[in-house]
Amino acid sequence: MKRNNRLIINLFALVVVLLFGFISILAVTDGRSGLTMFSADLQHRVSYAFLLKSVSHPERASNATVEPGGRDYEDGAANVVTSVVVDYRMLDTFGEVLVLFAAAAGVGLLMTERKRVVEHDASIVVKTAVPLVMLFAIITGAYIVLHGHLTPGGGFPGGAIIASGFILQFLAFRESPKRLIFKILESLAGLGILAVGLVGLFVKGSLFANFIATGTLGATISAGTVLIIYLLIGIKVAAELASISGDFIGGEQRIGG
Amino acid sequence: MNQAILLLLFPAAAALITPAGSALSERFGRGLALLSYIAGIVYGVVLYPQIAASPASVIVGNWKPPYGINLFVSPLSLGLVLLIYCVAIVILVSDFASNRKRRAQFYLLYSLLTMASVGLVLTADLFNMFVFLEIAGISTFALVAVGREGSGPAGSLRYLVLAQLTTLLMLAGIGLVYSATGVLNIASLSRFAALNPAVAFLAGLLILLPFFLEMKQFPFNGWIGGAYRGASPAIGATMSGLVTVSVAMVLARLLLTMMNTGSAFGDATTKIRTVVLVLGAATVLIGETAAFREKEIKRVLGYSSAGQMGMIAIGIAIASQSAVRGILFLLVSHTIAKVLLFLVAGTSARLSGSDRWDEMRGIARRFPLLGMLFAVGAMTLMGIPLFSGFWGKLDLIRAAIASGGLAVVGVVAVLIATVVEGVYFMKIAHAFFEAPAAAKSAPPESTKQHYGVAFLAPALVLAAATVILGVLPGLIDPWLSSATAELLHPASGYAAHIVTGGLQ
Amino acid sequence: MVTATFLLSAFSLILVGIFGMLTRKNIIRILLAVNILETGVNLLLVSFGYFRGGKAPIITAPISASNLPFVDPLPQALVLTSIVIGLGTTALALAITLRYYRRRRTLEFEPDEEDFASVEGARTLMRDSDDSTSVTEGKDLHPGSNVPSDREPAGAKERAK
Amino acid sequence: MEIWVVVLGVLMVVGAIAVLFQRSLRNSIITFGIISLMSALIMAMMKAYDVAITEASIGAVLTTAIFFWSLKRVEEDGYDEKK
Amino acid sequence: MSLMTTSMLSVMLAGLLSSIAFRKVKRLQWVVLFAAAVFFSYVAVSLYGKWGLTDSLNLGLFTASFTNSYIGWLFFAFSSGVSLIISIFSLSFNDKKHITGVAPLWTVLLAANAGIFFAADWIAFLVAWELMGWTSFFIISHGKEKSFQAGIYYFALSLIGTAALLAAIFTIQGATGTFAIAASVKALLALWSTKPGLLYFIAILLTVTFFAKSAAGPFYMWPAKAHAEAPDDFSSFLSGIMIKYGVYGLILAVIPMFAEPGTAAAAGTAGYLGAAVHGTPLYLYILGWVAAFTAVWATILAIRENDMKRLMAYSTVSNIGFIILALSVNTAFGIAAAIFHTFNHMIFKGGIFLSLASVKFRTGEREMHKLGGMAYRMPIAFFAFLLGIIAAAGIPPMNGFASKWMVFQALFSHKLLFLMIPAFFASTASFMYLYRGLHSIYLGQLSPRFAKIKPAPPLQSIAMILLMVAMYVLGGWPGFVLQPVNSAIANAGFGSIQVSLGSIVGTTTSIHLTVVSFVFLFSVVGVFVLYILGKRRSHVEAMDTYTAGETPEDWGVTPEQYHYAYRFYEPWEKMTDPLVDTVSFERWFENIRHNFARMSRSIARWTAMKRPATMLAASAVVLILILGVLL
Repeated sequence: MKRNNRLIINLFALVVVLLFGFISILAVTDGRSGLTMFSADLQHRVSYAFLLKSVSHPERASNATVEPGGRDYEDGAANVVTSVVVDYRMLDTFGEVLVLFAAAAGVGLLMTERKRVVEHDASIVVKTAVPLVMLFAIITGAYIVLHGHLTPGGGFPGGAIIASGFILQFLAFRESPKRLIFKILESLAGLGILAVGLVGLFVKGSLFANFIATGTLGATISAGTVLIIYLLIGIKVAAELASISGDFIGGEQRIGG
Repeated sequence: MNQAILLLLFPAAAALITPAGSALSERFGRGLALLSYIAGIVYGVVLYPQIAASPASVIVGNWKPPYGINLFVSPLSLGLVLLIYCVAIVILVSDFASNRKRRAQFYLLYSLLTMASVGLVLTADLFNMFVFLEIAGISTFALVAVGREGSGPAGSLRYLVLAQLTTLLMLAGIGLVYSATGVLNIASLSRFAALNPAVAFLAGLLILLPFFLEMKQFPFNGWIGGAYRGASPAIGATMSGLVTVSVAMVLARLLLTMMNTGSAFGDATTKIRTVVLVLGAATVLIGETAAFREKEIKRVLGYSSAGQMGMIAIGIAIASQSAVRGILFLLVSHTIAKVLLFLVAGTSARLSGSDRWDEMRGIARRFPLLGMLFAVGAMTLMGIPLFSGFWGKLDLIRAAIASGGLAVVGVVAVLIATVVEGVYFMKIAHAFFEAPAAAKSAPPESTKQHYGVAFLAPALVLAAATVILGVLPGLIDPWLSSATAELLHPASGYAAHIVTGGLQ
Repeated sequence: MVTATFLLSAFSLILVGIFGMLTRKNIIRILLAVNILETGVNLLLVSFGYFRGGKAPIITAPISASNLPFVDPLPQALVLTSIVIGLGTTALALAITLRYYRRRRTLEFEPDEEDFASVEGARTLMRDSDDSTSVTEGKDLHPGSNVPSDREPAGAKERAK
Repeated sequence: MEIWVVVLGVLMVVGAIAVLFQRSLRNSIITFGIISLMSALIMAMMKAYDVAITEASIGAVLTTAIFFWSLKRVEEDGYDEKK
Repeated sequence: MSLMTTSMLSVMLAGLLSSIAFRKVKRLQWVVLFAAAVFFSYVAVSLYGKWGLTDSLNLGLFTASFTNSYIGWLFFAFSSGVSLIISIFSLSFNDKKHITGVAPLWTVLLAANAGIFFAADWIAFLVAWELMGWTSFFIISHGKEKSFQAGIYYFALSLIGTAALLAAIFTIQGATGTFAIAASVKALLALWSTKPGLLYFIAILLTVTFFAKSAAGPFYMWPAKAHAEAPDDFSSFLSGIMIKYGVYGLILAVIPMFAEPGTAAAAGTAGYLGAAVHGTPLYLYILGWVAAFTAVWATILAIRENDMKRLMAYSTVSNIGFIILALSVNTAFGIAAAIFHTFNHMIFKGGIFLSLASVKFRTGEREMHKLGGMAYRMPIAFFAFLLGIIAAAGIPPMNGFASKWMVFQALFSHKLLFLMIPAFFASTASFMYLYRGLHSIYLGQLSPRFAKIKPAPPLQSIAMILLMVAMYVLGGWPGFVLQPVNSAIANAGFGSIQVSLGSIVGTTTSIHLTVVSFVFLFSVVGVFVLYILGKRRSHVEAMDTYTAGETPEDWGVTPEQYHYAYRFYEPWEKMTDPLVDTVSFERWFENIRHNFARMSRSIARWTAMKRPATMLAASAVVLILILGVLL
């Protein structure tokens, strides 16, 4: 009876899903006039101006040229994705940071203090290997963070990698991570991001406006605030992911909140 | 004028400071949150005159729309932002009366929720809207989950699953719109070349889904019962008072400004509006019906707010001058009344030790003010003269009958709902005032305790507000008319203010 | 062709995710389905930004309006955001799930008891679990002790159905 | 390369279905991790390197890990998926 | 801001303030109520003659405007007079033992009363109407479990009425473009040629509203509950005044919609063009039948009642039937008759309920068979009741006779003989229940329980005496009311009738009521003299007569069962049982409510099930998509 019931539900859901897919495909391949999927090619998207770094003067985009080594573009990141994430659509990224922040806080609020059940101690190999791995991870993460404006990567994956180093350390050694340090770190990093934005607001008249010379495209120290913000994001993300994982792994002392 | 973005940043800053600050003292979070809201109110009030003179499009990072993200600060949005802040203050203060030992993260999340609601009201970019929606969602899930020991997580999970489904579909819809038009900006979409009708319908519907969910529209309101049972009264008040303001505003923005004939959505608009109208009518009926037999007071309020949101959806779908004016009025009065009712519900639950209204009999005999406040709130929702709900309902019904057609279904639904709502609210009010029988005497330990000033002050303020609005609805008429004009005539106001040149 | 494949795989992932959310009972599985759905949506967005023969949007050679051999960077930025958001949501959802399990001793959505318990006299005390004191009294960890006593009628009713 | 795209896409869908229908939660979680790795690969094919890295580090590793940890905690609290 | 608006607002404010200020000393609240009634009577006096005085209140989104129309003023004046008398009564009724906290609400209700009669546009009317609705609800269910059942019943019906009113108002506004009552009705009259369907729709909506309020037709059952459970002094207000709002509404909006061509009401428009029966518009003819049914049905039910307040409530309903019957004739004479009977009913039913209230005040009993012989202890209450039922039964020389005579004359005028049969039946059968009340409560043997009760307190007696005087005077000199009424209906364009101070000229014959009343007066005086001169007869205590000294308690028989009033009309009840069982709107409404509750339960339960929420959402999306994309 019950099993047969489940079968019916599955079939119904299957029908629903297939209908959904069918209708959606029908909709996007509809023959009537008007813009359809992909009817906007690169020239007709906002990214056109992003790629040519001519957002402040979109009318000049058609005859603008961008080359490595060029100076003082409106945005100095060679990696256009980074320039979109951290510069052109910075408010989204700020919100994203806040989402992660909220998630960390929520997990901290919901997770209750609890001692891990430990079957046996970690082996000597692990104990010796982990610090090295951790160091390696942190260095890699830092590299990814700091080159976010030149090469793929940036604050989020870099932060995640740094966090994974810390996670390894939690797993290997049972000493509880310093929650307070993480808290203060994420607070300060977040406030730093906000501060950069506010400086932009009061110096350049708009939040997150780039108030530092963007320098030469492709240089390590370039792209103005992008570098700073990505660094702060890296720190914040690392701290948050570490504290979230710490909460899940358990065995730590709750401090503060 | 770009400083206006500070409206958004006050609570964000408060939230960011909290973790470090709470290391110093437990009280830190609450004080900071309240402080930031007050700062927001002060700044908004200071800002209002010049905004009323000329609405401002706040750009971020000096990237002008449609390329960059921008917020639109107009009398409409600024007024609602002020409303949100006031409601947030009221709720936090009254929550202090019920539970003095909140942890810092609670206030952190609450500040984030407030910020997200403000952002939803202000933003003029689709993806940015999605981000704010997610912030609001995540903080709401967490806050609901820490509500009541037993049913908090259950309700929160039901809510979360549905919400994730809808928000992710919305993201797909946004992607579809972007790949078809190449812009994400609402204003430029509102005067873009027309999409293919089918694509427009698909994308428009997908984008509207999460707002249906947050507005508890019919097929998406399976979560109400669980979430409202689980949530603590303060969070219930937030869900149906604070979040709904921004969500209803966004729905109006999308459905009236972004989707009108002449916008990218072209002819699909009428179809989408029909869908919204039908769903709204169904929601009104089903919400009120579900509330009719409900014994748990918070859920009664939750279902009734589903009904009210249905009315607002109907008004938005009708999209005529007086309809929009009516629903804006209805929105304001519903927020005031529903928050008031939740405060009363929480307090009487605390005093009677149960959150079922049939076990609160005679509580108003011991605390007469409690009963009076409940009656005021209930009659505001029922739309009874001398209380503010009446005028909004009047305008809405007039608009619906005037527009005729399918809207008449909405009228019938609203009228039936009024009767049902009246009956169950009066049932509860009477149960409050009823002379307690010997059997149902109140638990002895609760006879001594009393509602503190932390409950009384905000509740009285709200009651005064609804009565004043009910007697002199003309007070907010200038605001209403400007807001209505902004929503209904985007080409002249909204789009013209935001998009200067750019892709077409 | 390639784009079509991208789109199709992404889209079918979305469908599978929805199917999972609709049919699975185990909460952790439902959350996995949510994540699948999210992966699908991300793929969809990225493939919306993909152009045949486009290069990664990193400026290594001079470009101008005439030669823009790039894929669209904007959807990638959006997806970057949505991935992180997804992580946050998942973490929170799992935390809630753990709390749910500690109360209900099950990983499945159950019908709300109080809806099925008899209307009269089912007295539910308001308890705000969110006090500064640690929530973990031993009772919560051991099944049976404080597991809501109002579950039996629900279970019975459910089985009867 | 197109053939690889097709193969990966099919594999992902199959894996997704497997995630839903496998009997043990542990396997489903592992399968999910593999899926998101594959999606990272596809994103790399779509020249979205940033996304690929992020998906690989956050989507694949961390999400899967969190799923694992919570499954572990539930099991320590006495959850048994057999019954 | 003229006296109309200011008086309403100030009284409303006074009521709200008194609720807060005098929470501890409730007596003062009643004093405030009395003051409000006095004030309104003064307003009524000072507004006399200032017809057409208008006044509007700008509320920003809408404006509510008021005017002092002649008919409205008449209703207002009478209602304030009666409520003044009732408030005098209440002053002494609400002593330590019987006090209730409803006075502030009642004060607000007085303001709403004024608002209804002064309203010049639909918005003002609606506001006053709703105000009246919820205040009276709170008064009726004054925090008692049982009375709440009655109250919520009343409130649900009046909410239905209000919903219909809302729909009607905005339909009217859409059709005519104005909110002003008189103007919109005029404009509607012009539409008979183009869209009669719309007009019938509006008429039906308005009729539902006003019937629901004045308990006509299918809504006959709320007064019995509400009157029985309301505070005793309030039920006389309820039955005397509030139930007449529906009548006023009919006169205000529904009847004019059917003005015949050529009458002053139809001036400037074609007037009603639809079908007519005996010169009565079809719709009104149907209303007339509904009213006749109401009168008969209420009479049948009243005869079955043993609870004195319920009995009188049903008698009120049957009188409402008479009034609407007279209205439905749609002639000047009929409308005059209706208004006159309305005012008479205010007076005598107010008197009857006041006397019942003072009986209950002393004895605390509502079942009639437990009472008896009250005439010996409470003479003034007895006389109030006696004259009241004489009036209610339409026997000269009381005022009820004049108005009932007019009603029948009105029916004659259009040869509506088939409508007169139920009317006659109702009017004749009303003797049965009225006499039952008189006999069971006041005559017969005084039950030993109440051997020592005191007569009604002075203030109550004063109130009752005032009403008695009014009954007699209006019975002998109807002109006092009929002449103003005549000019009022002429003013409203219904034409006019011929009345003098003492005589009425009907359609078939004319009657000189002063003579009648003097004849009756002298004969009553003569009988009384004979009674005085005749030899005294000894008074026998109860029970002594037929228990031969035994104590019936020994056989487990209570003294009440020896009272004649126990199962007074048993054969009648047996006779009508099948009828009452088959035709019970009450049960039908109850079924609706019950099914609705079940539906609500199942919805709430269903959303809390395991999966359906998500499932439903997804499938709904698909459905919508299919509808939107394919179609």
